[in-house]
Amino acid sequence: MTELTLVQAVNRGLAEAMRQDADVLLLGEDIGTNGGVFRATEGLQKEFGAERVIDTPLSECGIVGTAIGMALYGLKPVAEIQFLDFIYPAFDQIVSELSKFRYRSGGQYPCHVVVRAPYGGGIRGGLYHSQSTEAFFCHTAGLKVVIPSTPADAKGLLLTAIHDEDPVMFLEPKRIYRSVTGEVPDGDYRIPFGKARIAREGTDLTLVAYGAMMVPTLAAAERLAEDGLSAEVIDLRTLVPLDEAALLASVEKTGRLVIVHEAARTAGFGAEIAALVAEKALYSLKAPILRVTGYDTPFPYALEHLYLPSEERILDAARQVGRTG
Amino acid sequence: MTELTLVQAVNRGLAEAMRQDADVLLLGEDIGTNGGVFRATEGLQKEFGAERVIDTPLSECGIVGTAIGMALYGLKPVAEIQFLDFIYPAFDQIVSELSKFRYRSGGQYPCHVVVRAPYGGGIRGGLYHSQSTEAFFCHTAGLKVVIPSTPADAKGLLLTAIHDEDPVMFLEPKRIYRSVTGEVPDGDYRIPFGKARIAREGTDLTLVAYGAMMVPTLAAAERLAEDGLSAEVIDLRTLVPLDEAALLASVEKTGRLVIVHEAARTAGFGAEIAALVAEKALYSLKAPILRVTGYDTPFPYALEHLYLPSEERILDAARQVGRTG
Amino acid sequence: MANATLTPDARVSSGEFDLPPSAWVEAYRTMVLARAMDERCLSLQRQGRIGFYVPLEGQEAAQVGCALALDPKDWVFPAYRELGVALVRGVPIQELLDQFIGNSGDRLKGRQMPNHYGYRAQNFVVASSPLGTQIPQAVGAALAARRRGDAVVTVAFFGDGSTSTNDFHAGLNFAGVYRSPTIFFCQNNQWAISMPRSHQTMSATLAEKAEAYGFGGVVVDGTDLGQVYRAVATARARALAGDGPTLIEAQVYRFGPHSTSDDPKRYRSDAEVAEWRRRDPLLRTKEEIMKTPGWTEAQDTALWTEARSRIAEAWKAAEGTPPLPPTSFLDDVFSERTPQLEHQRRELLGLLERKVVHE
Amino acid sequence: MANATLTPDARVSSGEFDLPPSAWVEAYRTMVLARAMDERCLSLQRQGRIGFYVPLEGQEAAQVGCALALDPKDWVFPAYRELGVALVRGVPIQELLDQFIGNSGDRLKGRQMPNHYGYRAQNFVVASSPLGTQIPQAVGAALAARRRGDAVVTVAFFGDGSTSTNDFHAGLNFAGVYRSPTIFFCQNNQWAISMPRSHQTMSATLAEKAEAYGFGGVVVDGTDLGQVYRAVATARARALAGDGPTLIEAQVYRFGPHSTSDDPKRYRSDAEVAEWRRRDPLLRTKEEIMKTPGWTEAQDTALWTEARSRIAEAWKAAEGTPPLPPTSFLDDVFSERTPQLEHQRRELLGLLERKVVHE
Ligand SMILES: Cc1ncc(C[n+]2csc(CCOP(=O)(O)OP(=O)(O)O)c2C)c(N)n1
Ligand SMILES: Cc1ncc(C[n+]2csc(CCOP(=O)(O)OP(=O)(O)O)c2C)c(N)n1
Ligand SMILES: [Mg+2]
Ligand SMILES: [Mg+2]
Repeated sequence: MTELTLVQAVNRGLAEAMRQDADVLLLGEDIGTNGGVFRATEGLQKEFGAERVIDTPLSECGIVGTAIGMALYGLKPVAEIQFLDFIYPAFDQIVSELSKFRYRSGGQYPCHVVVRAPYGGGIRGGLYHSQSTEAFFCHTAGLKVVIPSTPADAKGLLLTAIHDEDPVMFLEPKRIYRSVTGEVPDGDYRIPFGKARIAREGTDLTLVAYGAMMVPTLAAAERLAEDGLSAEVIDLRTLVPLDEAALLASVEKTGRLVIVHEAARTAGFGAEIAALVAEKALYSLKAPILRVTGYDTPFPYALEHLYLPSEERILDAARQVGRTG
Repeated sequence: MTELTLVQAVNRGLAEAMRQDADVLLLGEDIGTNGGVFRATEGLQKEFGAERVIDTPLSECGIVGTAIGMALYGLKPVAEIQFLDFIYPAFDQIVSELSKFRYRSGGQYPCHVVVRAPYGGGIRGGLYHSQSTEAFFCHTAGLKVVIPSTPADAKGLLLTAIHDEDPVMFLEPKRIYRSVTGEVPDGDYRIPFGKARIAREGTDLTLVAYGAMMVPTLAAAERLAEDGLSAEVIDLRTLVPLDEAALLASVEKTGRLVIVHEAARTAGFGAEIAALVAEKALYSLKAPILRVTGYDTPFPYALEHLYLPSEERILDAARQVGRTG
Repeated sequence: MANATLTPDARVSSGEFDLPPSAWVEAYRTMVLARAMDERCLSLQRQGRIGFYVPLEGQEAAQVGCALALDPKDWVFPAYRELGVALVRGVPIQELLDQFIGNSGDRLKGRQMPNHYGYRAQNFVVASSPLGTQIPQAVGAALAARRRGDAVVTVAFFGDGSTSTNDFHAGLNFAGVYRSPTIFFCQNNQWAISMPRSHQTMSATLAEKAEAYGFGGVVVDGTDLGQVYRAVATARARALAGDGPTLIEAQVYRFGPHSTSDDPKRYRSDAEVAEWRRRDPLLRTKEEIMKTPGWTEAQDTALWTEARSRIAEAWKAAEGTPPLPPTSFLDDVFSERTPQLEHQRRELLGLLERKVVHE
Repeated sequence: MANATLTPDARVSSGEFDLPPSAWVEAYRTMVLARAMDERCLSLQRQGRIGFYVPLEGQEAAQVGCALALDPKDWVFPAYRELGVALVRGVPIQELLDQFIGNSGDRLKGRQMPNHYGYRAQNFVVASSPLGTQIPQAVGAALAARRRGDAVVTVAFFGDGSTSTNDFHAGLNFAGVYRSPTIFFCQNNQWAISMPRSHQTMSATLAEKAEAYGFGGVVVDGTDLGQVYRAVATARARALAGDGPTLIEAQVYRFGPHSTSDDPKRYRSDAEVAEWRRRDPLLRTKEEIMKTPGWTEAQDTALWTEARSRIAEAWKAAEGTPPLPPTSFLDDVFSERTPQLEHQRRELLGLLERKVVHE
């Protein structure tokens, strides 16, 4: 066990995987000499060489397209997209190719690429260094979508991702890259996909969140406890596959649900969670399902503190739900 | 009034707009000499010349990027993407640029481009000529998303789109391009955005759909009437802006909701509708909200009849909902 | 473009990489088989027995010549028109016809439209419809092969129109930077559906676009089997020697429609087609072979008869093969079914059982 | 790359398009102002008073030379580093500093990070962060201008790294096909964050990439104000004469970090920086001006003093300007608020009123 920041845990996860398996290699912009603009790949080119930690030209299309070709041949590429906001030049390769290779070939061509990208707001990054568009990938059949919220999860989920056989979108909450630290097991360990983490047990209402939003959500749960409201907090960890069982079990117990994400509200992943519950646990519900989310605007710069869900906003929604029904 | 197919109505809408306003021009692949692979632009290059009906090189990125520049300068470009499945090379221009120009400039640069694209399955087009990924655009703040289901709506909504001041994704249900015909007003008329069409009034349950799915949905409503179940059928017409009022009023009346779309279920637009109702009309609900949708797979070829929602599947879900609660 | 000046590369004219005389008849046999497939499949599509078809007529020499210069270990990244390549690689026509129907014999399990196939055993990567995407993928596979120490080149196939795609730019640039052992084989068939080559891009040749990425491009007469073979064999040797990628522009003509959904009369003249038909690669190859002592018209006829009967037989088998199991379209999304997909599978089984939906 | 051979275009050396001697001092004044802005803003960022900054140090002559060759009617499509261009176009430094803070004086209403600005009145289109996207947009605007009969060119600004983007390929190809009156102004500052020009792409120059699209490219010494001006003025005249687009590669060097988030010591040597600093465009321009009879060191000092005090004054005003109204971030998504956005606005007002959130 070592105390690490989240971004250090990512770094250790990458190093661990590369030590284990010579087929694992990294490619992306500024990941080699520079160690990544967030230092997620710091030191790796030194340890593993420029053939395995590959600085690429400025083309996300090229990064993902090339990674796909490597994966088809049998390597295990991990592609870094510098910011999730810059993934769109590669969107065709991800949505049309990566997610569909296995399917369209009738299983002949598995295509296992891990695409890592820092996502989310709260770092004063404005429109193009803040977005949280995980819903795009969740809606694309054939992609697994992983979002860790603690250093231990970041490493354990990343190792699972790299050893998985399917394409994985691994979205890293850059806002808490350094602000969240925790004990991280040394060496190899895997956190399974599709198992949510019950970050806090409770009986009165359920709060569902993931990634950087776990911080204000847990803080809100703490405050609710002071009010005498016992909140269960679920950290989804993987959006695809989704731990429906944990979600439904919690709502069946509490009857009240608040969903938190920083992405825009309309057609965000919170809608899917609400829809599942409205189908499968409707009769348990004692109050309307509330979503505390980003607004339906592009991500703003100067007023991002108003755009982003905060502890206070989550608390407010939870109290509303807690009082109702 | 003239009896037209849906694709003819699109054609007349384009012609009407171009006659009215010399700033309207079209660009896309094979739209000129060839009249479009679905003939939506048939005859237009002849009438308006190659400067206004522009055949482009094979680059969706170039088509949308160029259209944006034209719109910034003051023209009213209508870009055709040959199939919605091929829009991803332009995704960055759409998601990062088109949708955000007005916002990021503080209102200085409106950017009014209409992007037309045939979407959806049922034409034996397999993975790449069948997709229905409207949810991507609905989740992108700054884009309006329009999907007509009748010839009269197609022309009237298209004219509204071309005269709107905002970017519009105009998705055309190619499966019913020719199979659905109807009376279409001659000349100019506009169907407002954000007003759903109550395609059929009813009291026992609400069916919500749009685009090509209106055909099986209305057929199912007919069959339900034979069962003695009175279904209200809502054709959303525009997903953004959404006619929440019509949706909620209907559910408050009927207490039962089935949502139909051909897109994959997870994080599809149906989730948003369910989430809205679970927040704002929860107490009216007498039964779980069901979604009849495509499956969470890429779009298949040989078995598309099983993948796509059919009259029978909608009927089955409606009966389930009708019986419950 | 019929009079386009071809710029044969000095390297290409050297004798070292000539298609051996013994291979010509086999090559011609494959070209005949490909042409006969076009003939038959266009007719099957008109009869509604297959849903769609993309003919390659006019491009046989380019495809066969290119494929013959490759080793079975090499990886092919095709577009949707590469029947000639598939045949040389040894993909059985049975597999192809099963794919066109999407029956239970289809190795792709009915997932894709006709012509969008792929066969792992033949290192023929599965094609998709979005244009150009295979180009950077071919670069990645080549780099992977090099990393593994395999003497393998990869070949990306694409058309003139596809040089305008994002992926062309990304792929060729990465190939230049990493000197990947990749051959970019562009069949310039003069049209991208209705867009003529002359309006697709303003460079004088497509081959010269390679220079923007720091490597060489060559133009070859794609109706000339020997010339194509030489160019590809040379590029392959260079790639394996560590001399990096090559862009080859094979100038050909698409005689038929873009696909069965297309009507070329809307955008091009019969005269243009007729002019190119005089350079029909099958005629040109046959002429070469006729020079072989002992080769007779009867042998030619026999080739056609053989091709047609092989296809007829395979088609019969394909039509007799049962359809896919109804839940099969829910497989292969992931290596294992997620709980959501398992749930949806049970949903579908229920619908089938209750006869809400039918196979 | 310090020794890169510059290939001055024949057209560029002709006297017709020389920067008039009278303009040099004004040009130099703007370059000094730009450099002083860098100096001040880097320090403001270190003090935490602005959040981020992108310096242009080293690229002043390229930007000012280019901008001076344009007409106010011409449209500029900048990236995030084009301060020199903005100043020549007449964007007030007050506007810029308000933008850097995102206060209520910011015409962009606090929507974007510092340096990502745009000003309609100056035909300076609003920049974004995704690289290259402005390139096809500039082509579209040029075609629109031509359609309207306006004698307007558009100029897309981008860096060496951005030549690898999808949009570079699409934009230049469309420009070639439609002969759009567009100038592609590539500031090759030798680095794309940590990626050196030499690994970005294997073409010998970036300018020659234009040939792949059927038009001309020129390399200029971007530290030489007069040379840049000539190249741009020539390209502009050609564009307006209907001779189509030009790609100009201005070879410069980024003296400072990529942005305030970057530490260039991680990837490049001090020696390399020092060598390029000898060609500091401000020094070179000053040397030219010193040849003007009557110009003194004191005048130079005065320019610096003037620049610094203008900035100090504007900064004071910017810091004194109130913040944006809290609901303003909900505006300008559409021309009119949709019911959903109206609802969300009321939600936010409620949160503010109940003090759940604070301005
Ligand atoms: C990204 C993308 N855009 C559009 C299409 C539709 N489309 C299919 S084939 C084709 C023309 C292709 O031309 P070319 O690359 O020359 O290949 P050819 O068909 O001539 O062999 C077009 C536009 C597509 N498949 N993918
Ligand atoms: C599509 C995209 N990918 C990555 C980035 C992150 N990024 C910002 S600037 C930069 C380097 C740009 O280099 P260049 O084009 O040479 O311009 P310069 O900064 O040197 O002026 C990168 C990689 C981005 N902004 N957009
Ligand atoms: Mg072609
Ligand atoms: Mg640069």
